[in-house]
Amino acid sequence: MSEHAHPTVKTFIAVWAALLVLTALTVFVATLDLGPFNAIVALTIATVKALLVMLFFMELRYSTALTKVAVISAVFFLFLLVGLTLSDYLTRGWSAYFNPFR
Amino acid sequence: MWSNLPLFPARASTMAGHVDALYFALVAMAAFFTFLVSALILFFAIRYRKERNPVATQIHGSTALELLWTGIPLGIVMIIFVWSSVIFFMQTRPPKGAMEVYTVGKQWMWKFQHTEGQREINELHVPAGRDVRMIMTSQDVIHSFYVPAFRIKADVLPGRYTSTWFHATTPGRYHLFCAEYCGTQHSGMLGEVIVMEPADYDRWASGGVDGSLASAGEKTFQQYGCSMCHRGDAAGRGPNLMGVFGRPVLLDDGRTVTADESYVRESILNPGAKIASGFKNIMPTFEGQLSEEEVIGLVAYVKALGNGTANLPIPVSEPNSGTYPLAPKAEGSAAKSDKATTPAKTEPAKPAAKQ
Amino acid sequence: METAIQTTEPKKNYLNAEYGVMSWLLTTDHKRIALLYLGSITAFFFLGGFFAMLIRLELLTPAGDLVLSDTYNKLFTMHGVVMIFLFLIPSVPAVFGNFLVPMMIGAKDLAFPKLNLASWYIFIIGAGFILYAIVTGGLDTGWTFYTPYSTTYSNSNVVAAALGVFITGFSSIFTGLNIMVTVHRMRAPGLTWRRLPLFIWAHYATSVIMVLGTPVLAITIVLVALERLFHFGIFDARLGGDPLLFQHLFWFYSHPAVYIMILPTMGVMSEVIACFSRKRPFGYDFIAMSSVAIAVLGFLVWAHHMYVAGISTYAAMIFSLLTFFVAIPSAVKVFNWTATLYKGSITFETPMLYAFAFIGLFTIGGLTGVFLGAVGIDLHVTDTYFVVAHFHYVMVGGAVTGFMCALHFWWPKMTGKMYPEAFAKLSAVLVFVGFNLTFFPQFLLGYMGMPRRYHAYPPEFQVLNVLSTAGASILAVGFLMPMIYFAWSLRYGKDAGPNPYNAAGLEWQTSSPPTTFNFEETPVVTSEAYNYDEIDGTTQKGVEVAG
Amino acid sequence: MPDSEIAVQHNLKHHFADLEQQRETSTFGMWLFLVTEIMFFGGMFATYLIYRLSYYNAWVAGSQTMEIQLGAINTAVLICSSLTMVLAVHFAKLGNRKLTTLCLILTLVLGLSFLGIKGVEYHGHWVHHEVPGLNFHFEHEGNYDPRQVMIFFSLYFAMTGMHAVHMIIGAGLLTWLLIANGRGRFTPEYNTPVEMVGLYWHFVDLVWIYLFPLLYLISHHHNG
Repeated sequence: MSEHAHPTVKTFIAVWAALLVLTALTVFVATLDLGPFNAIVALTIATVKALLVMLFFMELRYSTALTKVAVISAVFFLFLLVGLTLSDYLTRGWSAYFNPFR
Repeated sequence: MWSNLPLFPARASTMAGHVDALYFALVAMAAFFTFLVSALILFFAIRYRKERNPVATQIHGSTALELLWTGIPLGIVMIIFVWSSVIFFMQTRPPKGAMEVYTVGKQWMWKFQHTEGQREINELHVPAGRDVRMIMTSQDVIHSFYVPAFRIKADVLPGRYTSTWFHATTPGRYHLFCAEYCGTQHSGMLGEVIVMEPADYDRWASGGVDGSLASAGEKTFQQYGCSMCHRGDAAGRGPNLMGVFGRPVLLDDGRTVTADESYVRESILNPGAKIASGFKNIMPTFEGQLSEEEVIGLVAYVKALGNGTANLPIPVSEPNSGTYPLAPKAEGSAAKSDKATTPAKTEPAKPAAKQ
Repeated sequence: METAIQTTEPKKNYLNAEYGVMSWLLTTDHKRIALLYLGSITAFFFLGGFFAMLIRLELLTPAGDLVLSDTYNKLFTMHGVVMIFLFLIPSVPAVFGNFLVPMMIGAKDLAFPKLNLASWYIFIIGAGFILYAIVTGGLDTGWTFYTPYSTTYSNSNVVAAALGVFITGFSSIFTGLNIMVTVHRMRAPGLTWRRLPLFIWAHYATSVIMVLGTPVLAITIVLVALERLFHFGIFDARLGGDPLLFQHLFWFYSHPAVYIMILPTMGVMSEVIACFSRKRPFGYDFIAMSSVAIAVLGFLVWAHHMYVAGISTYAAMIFSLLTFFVAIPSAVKVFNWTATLYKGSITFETPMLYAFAFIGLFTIGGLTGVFLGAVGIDLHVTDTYFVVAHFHYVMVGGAVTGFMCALHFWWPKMTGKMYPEAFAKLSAVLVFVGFNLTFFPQFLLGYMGMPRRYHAYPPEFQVLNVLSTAGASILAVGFLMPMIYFAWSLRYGKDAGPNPYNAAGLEWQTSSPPTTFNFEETPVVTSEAYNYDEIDGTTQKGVEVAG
Repeated sequence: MPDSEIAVQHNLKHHFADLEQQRETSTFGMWLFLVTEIMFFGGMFATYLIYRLSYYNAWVAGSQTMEIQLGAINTAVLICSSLTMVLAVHFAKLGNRKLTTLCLILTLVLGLSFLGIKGVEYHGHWVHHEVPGLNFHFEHEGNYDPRQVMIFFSLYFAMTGMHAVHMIIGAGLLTWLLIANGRGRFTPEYNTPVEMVGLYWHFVDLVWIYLFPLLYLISHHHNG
């Protein structure tokens, strides 16, 4: 990769500045009461920050497709872990409302 | 009766037939495929052994065959899935109006409390021909309530209620096992389920008890001063418990829960977890102060308040029918029922079940 | 290639390249590390087997009369922990995967040789913690470490054992990582993905599970240890936590872990059956893809261990449905192996006998898995001997049989010596007979309702338990015999030559034992795997493509 | 650079064809390791999310005790350290030893400052009796069970503690890089270790990027 397109110091500084701005933004948004959107906004900002770090600082943008697939699959399996576990937690109370045999 | 058919468990509940039918179907399916594969292997091994077939024919594969032996098993397992899920639904849905037996598992014994007031250890008397629902919790680790003759099993967890049900068909004595490993005497955590003719059961249940489970709960209710706040009128600092059980309760954060056994239990031990709308979080926790048996008594009492078979000692409102709490009304009055029996102790004193 | 020239002077190979203990302990040669693993896991296999024998002896009589109940609980726990974490999980991947993956793909070594050595040391350190837990009072939580028993009520050495499991987990992660990277980056020129031996596909799929699953077990077991030390409350209902969450996280790894144990041996089967029927495996693409499918679907089914544990009805049904899907790729494999025999030219060397045994036993193990996936049946048979029988059919009938198969098949490659065929066949038959006698009665016991982990049991279960114990003693003889004849063969066995079975595959094209860097020069692959027609000179018969 | 030929000879492992194959292999291996790290922290994130759904009020109460300023400062510190780390990798690739050393030192200092600030926070929790298992005592006001707040703190300490352990390992790796760089081990041709440690360091940063909002911010308001 040493020969391919490579981010410059300028890119790094720009990404760094963006990360700091996003940090300030997320702290600011936390002072507002947006109801359930507080969590959504904060996690969206965190994901944008994470993407910036991965794509530029970790050079995922310039990496092979294989590496990208590896990262995506980790996130995918993490979602499986959370999602399928939640399928239990979120439906535990259902029996009280929906019971075809009652 | 156990020695009659030593390779097969007794069949003593309505569920057993359903489970066995599916089991035999699966045995047939498994036997078919096992014999198919074994027979093919044997046949090929003999027919195509090197002496007889010195030169192998290279075959790369066949998409048609692959689809066939992907599709057929897929179809079979989908049938099994539907069939077994229907049985599972029957197993996990207790019918309405089932009689209830409260169960506490602890290292290493089973304690049962009947709503009529009978208490027993490691022996469970139930009538044949009636639906019985077990409401179970554990005092320590995870146990599992398992009666092979009924083909039912349910883990008994600390900190919450789980339930299962059965409809025993044949009078007799059946094994009760703890099926979830629970420590030193796990294999000694045995019990016996004694299925009786309904008339015998009624005689047994009414013999030698001085008060139902709900009445024991009522005593606990008085003893811990619950009635100070949970009054039968609007003046109480806590919700009026008349007619609450089994109905939806509006919470202060806007959610709605059904007032089932688990909710009542949680509200006693962990009052702050779900506050009914319009009330403050001022109730102290009774975690560590009440035994599981006392909690069960209270749950049974609240349940009795819910279906009108018991009354709060203070003037009562008319039974609620909508979402609780309705606008409180105070009218009518009932005399404080002041039975002079001694409070029930936690350990069973009734020799109803012979050990 | 089958020139098999025997020179009188010993050729330089990986075994005699260097001498001395340090040359083994500091080696970065994947083949030597494989042998280090082989030695360690064999010791643990017999340790776990010793516990198993004591369990079977205790169960000979209904009363708990041989050992105390606490001792019994420790015995089955330690049997499970040792067999699963110290034998089955590293068995095929860390021994045969380590030895063969670089050779099969024409590489000089795994991608990270030092990491490979480190993984063995990590394994030994983790095993040390587990052994420490065993000698200082044992462990009695069951291998599943269920909370709150493990965190609050057990009086045994949970923290040391948990640490041991945590540490061995990293050895498994590093092995998987190494294999994955090696398969991606180190293949010989011309060795495309569809030319890879199925053994490699199976190990690749296994490695995916190791890399994605094991860390979740690691953090779960750390939380258990913290909970036990500090009463954190995360998994303790008394402190407001939920014990079921532990079970979710635990089985998220521990169900796929079953596939870590069985998938590599499926790879072994594809090699062995192809070799002894002199054929390319039937449906190569489908066998390869079914490995990957098992690895992925295996992550979606964990809560079928928890149907009765108090999870929601709906979740149980979702997991039941997904469980049935994972049955399909296993069935596809079995059918393809059977079809491979069709029109083959079959011989019956010991590895092939083990392969037949594997297919039969794994079929029964897999089909009884369908029983357990069916949630209506599972409510009756879970936590009984039915489950015990089922997973032993998969783990012993499948994974251990597959391990023995691999050991016989590649023993000549590893040591350059042949084992005595007659004894080997006898022991294979003993293993098969002993195994079925041990575990088939347990299916019946389970449906009758005998719960697992019982130290004493009602007398009506005795007849079947006696049968099972009798079978276990035959099984023990069947497993002890190879110890003797393999040791014997090291000194007295015939020289094997580079390719005693005329097998296809790059590993057979180098000398036995191989040289330190495996190949004199990097091989170039120009044809598909399993070119048995070329090897046997039967190309003229042509390729028949059905369907 | 007379060293570079020797460096190639010295650094190319026997089983690789060339340095490029070796470098790509290491990069992929490191990413796979980070995949395992994602799953490792993922177990705790899953636990956190499930309990937050169940014990929302307690989560709010726990979250409100967090010092958002310290958390925000620490986030900024880590982001700066990521910048210096990426610059260290950059300069190592250019073969600029002095600037590499400078950037590595800055990264190390920022990393240690993070740990210091985290220590201050931990001290605060200790003083306020918020350490589960050791001195936990939470004043109960509001609609929740104080035991559930303890679970919040248990997870807080488990997650930030595990993150801090990773930071300490990272600091150790940086020290090792500094020594190796001081000895001139890295050249434009061979700088894989700097790059690998860089990946690791950024990953630790990534974990914090999620920990900060999850633990400090999203439950800060009562009405969720």
